[in-house]
Amino acid sequence: MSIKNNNFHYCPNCLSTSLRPNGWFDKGSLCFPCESDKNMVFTDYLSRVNALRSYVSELKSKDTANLNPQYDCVVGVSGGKDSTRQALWVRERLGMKPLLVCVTYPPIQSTELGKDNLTNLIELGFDIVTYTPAPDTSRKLTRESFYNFGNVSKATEMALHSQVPKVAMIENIKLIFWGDNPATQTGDMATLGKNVFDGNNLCKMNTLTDGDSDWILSAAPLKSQHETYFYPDASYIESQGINTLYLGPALDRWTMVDNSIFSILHGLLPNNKSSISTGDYLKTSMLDEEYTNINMMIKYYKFGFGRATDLVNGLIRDGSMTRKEAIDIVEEMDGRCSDEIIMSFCDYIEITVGEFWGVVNKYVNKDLFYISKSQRPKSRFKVGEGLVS
Amino acid sequence: MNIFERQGFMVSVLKNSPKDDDFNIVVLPGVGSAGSAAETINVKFRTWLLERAKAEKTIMGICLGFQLMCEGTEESGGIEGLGLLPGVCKPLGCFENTSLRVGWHQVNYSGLLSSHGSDYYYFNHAFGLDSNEANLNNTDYRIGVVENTVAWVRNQNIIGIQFHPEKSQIAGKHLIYNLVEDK
Amino acid sequence: MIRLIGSVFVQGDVALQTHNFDNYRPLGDLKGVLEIYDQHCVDEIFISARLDDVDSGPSSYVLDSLIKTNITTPVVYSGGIRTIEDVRQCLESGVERVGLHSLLFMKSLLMDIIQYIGVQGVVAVLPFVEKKGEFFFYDCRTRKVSKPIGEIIANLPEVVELLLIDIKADGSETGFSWDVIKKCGNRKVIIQGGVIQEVASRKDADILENELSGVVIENRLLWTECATQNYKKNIPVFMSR
Amino acid sequence: MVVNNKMFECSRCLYTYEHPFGLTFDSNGCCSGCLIHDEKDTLDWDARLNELQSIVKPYRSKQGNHDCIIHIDGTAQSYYVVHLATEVLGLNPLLVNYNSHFLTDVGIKNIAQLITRFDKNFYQYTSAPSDYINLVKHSIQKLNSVYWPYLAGKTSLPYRLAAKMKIPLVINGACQTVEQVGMFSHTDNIEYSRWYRKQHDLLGVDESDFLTASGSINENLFNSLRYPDDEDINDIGIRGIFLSNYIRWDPFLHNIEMLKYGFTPQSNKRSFDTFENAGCSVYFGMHDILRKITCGHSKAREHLSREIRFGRISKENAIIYYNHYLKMDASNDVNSFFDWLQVGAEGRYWLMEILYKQTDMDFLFKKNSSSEVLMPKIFSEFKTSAKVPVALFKLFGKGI
Repeated sequence: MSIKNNNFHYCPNCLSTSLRPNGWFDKGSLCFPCESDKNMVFTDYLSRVNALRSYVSELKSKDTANLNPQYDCVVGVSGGKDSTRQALWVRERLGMKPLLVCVTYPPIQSTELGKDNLTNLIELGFDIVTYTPAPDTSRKLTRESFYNFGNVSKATEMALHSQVPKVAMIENIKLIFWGDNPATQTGDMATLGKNVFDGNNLCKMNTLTDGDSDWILSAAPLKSQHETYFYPDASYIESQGINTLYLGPALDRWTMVDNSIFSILHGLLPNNKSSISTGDYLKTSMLDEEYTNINMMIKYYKFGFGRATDLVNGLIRDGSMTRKEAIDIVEEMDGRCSDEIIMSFCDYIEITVGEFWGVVNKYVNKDLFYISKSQRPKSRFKVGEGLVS
Repeated sequence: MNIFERQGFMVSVLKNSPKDDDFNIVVLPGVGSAGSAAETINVKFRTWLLERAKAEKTIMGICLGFQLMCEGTEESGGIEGLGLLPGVCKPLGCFENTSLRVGWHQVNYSGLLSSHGSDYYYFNHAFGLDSNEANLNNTDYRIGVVENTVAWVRNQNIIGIQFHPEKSQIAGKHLIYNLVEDK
Repeated sequence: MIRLIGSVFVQGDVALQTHNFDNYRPLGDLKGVLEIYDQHCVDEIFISARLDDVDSGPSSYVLDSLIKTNITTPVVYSGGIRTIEDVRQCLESGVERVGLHSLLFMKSLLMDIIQYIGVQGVVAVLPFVEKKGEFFFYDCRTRKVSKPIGEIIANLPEVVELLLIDIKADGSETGFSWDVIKKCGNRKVIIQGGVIQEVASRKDADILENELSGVVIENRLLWTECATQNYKKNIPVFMSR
Repeated sequence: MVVNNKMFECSRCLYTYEHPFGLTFDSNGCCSGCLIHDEKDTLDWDARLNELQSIVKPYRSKQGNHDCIIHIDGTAQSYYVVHLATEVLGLNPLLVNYNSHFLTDVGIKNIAQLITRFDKNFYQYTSAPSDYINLVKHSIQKLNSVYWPYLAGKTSLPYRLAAKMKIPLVINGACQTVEQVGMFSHTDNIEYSRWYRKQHDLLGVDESDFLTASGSINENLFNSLRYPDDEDINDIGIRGIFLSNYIRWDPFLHNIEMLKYGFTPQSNKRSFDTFENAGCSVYFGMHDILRKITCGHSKAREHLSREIRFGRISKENAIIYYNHYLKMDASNDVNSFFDWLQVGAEGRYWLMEILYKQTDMDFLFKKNSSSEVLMPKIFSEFKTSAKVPVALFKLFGKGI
């Protein structure tokens, strides 16, 4: 995956790089999120809330036949900061009764902290269906997706997205809410739908599409094992009259920081590990398992930006941080992931640390990093500016 | 007849003719033999029921109650009925090839109820009204039959039912509910 | 069409399953049995009670249970009925027909009861035991066999419906002695005890309908989910309403 | 034999006429439970297993779909049922659980271990704690049971999912009415049904008549306790089979066997059996106390009767053990239950004193040190090795 040097450049406003999948922008021009932010002359979020309300009631009026009498909608949750905020917003602001659906990690991979946060969430007064894909199969697929895509959580993400609508069908609930619209939040163009709320194209989200599925079929031969990972056929979902909506567009200040504050105030327990070890500046992400931190690191090696960049970009756009301050944070945080986490992951999928770096190095962008065998790559670029020649 | 109560209707069981009659519907239940039931009715209720019928208020007889609304029945050595409905009930053997009808039969209730259709109801009787009785062909009377037997007969507010809606599970519940609601 | 009749046996204040009218198994609360029979639309329910005390009259447990439930399925009750007053009690509790057993031998009382309730309200309960081709009446209380069944039937009023119970086959799926039906002339007959398998397998449905008006299925209706509906669906002589 | 003396006790085991399922006795005063138990030594269990195999054959999936549903609760029996379904019957079950809210850390660990060890998908429904507590409160008032909501949930969830996911086979372990009181013969092949559920699992009250007019529960709540309609059941042909009818059921030995899958027994004061219902916070605590108060017997009587029938304990000794376990205190469990229920000290005393006519409050609420009774080795060794739960009433946990 080698690229021309001059293809790597920064958004002049935030710290997005041009290498984000489905997020290409020309040198000197703004990245998609900043662009859309700029063109968004004025966003009347309150009117968006009303728009969402009426859109929902319009959808509800469509079919009232054999609806679940107990629940109005499904909210896909992890127990983390975003889902805590989504669940409460749907109940209190939309006045709906949601059934929460959580696709959980295998017990061995999950953390007690995550379970405590999930408990805290439903103690706020929610019913929940928790679905745990066959744990050992899940472990095998984590290994596969790491080897095939340099992505430790591709499989588990697929399970998360594809099981929620299946549970909705089982429970006869026709409305599904997700938080962010990946298109507006991360510039994943493929999933833009009819309107800002429309998420019926979720099945197109890149983690769900790129690459064929043989790697899954080989590691999970039984139908009961692999069907967990495949998003139901879009036409089937439509035939079931199921609609998927994003809340993000209706929520002002829907940011990592705001969601963290909100959920902490509602009982969320933050990470007890240091940010340096997880690379998570806010200590409120990936609380239910910690291997995804590895993804953030690899993403950094692939595209030259990590989670800290995503965080500060948001802060820059809503004006609560200067690009200068942002650069310092990114310099310190991006790409962090402690050896402890990496070793635990290696034990989990039964490989050596050497093998681990061997795989990671395949995905490192050689134009952005110097690599040396079974060691952490070293950066060749200056955050916010570009390659140092 | 707690089936009526379960349908949400107010029910009072009359031991004697009431002073004032504000009932939407009066039901003559029907378990037992003519002899025993007839005397109660004749002694205690006859005049009141006849007045009520004249006042065009609804009276419904079920099984034996229905037979006693006819001119009479040959059961228990011959008994005079209220004469609210024509004909005399005879042993089934006289007009059917069986002398006892126990079990479920499909009956068309179009005309008994405002709605049209048919359903299965439970019969249990050895006497009954021959559907070929001449004076039933009078257009005032709408009837439903099983074989040659009158399953139900209705003349405006006078309703006779040979089968047991109160023993006919869901079908019976529906019938009773609609009978009281239609009136 | 032949009636599919669900049966339940009662002793003291528990519902029981019987095997050969002798070996009893607990079944729990009568109300629950009645309600599921009603919900699954059996054509009739046959409740027979064994009374500890001969003169106690009909089982108060049964009559109370009947009053408490809101079932609308016709009920045949048998057990402990000795007087017209007993019959009246039964009718008041919602019993549609009474099964008479010991009383069949008290001709005048029998006739009085028929006079009181009407002939359609009476079922002659005739448990029998087969001994070398002959069929003998079995007295449930004394547990002794007495007269030949044919003799007893001959003395009964023409129209009364008969319930023939094969004691040896009671509680089983098969084993009913079909020849006993020959003893019944052209009367209406209900049979119980090891009948269901034959009824299911008999091809000559019409013949079956001529000689039978009802079939009692003991115990089995409770052993599998929706058993009643499935019998009705799969056995043509039964009416699936 | 005619019995109407409530205290009448079986000549072989410890059961009395008052057993909630009902019990009959033969002319020797031997209870129907013991009589049916004798089948365990007379039936040809190989033939029975073959019959079971032929029953499940048509359901067995070719494409590796889920072909049956099993409700698991992390107890040793759920291990054994999953073991039979997968290893012996070659089925591919979907594991489901209706969260009892009564799990201990041991129970959570056992569930996590079970789904991991057998590598099966796991579907768990958990209702909001406030709603669930409300259900339990109504259940106590109506039925003197803390358990009805869980029983209603665990007996409806697998069948509701069977209907929605079109997986017609539901597999249950022991048929308690056969195992305990001999309500049916093993060869009757009794299967699960609406009647069975209401009569024997739900104390005669199902979700349709639990809520009285005065009940303060949102009726929608009962949707998650709903057993499917006859239409759904017939359309999909749902069957719930009991394995204990086809396999010589010996819970204690089977449960010990489950240690090989990593099952962890949980210590409990009020019985010697640390396997059955291990992982529950109330089963040998509040639930057992209420059982004793309202049904007149404690779980230990069932365990001991079972062991008498299997000939591992004599009736004489069983009586000694039983009297011992009756005296064992469950104060810790009882108190923590009321804490969970949010009923304070005065309230719990009132309930026990006024409602349940209890006099010995110290026994119920105060820790009282009582020595262990010496039992045959086979039991005592697991009694001591069992794990003491550190967390009660846990909803979720990592487990392993």
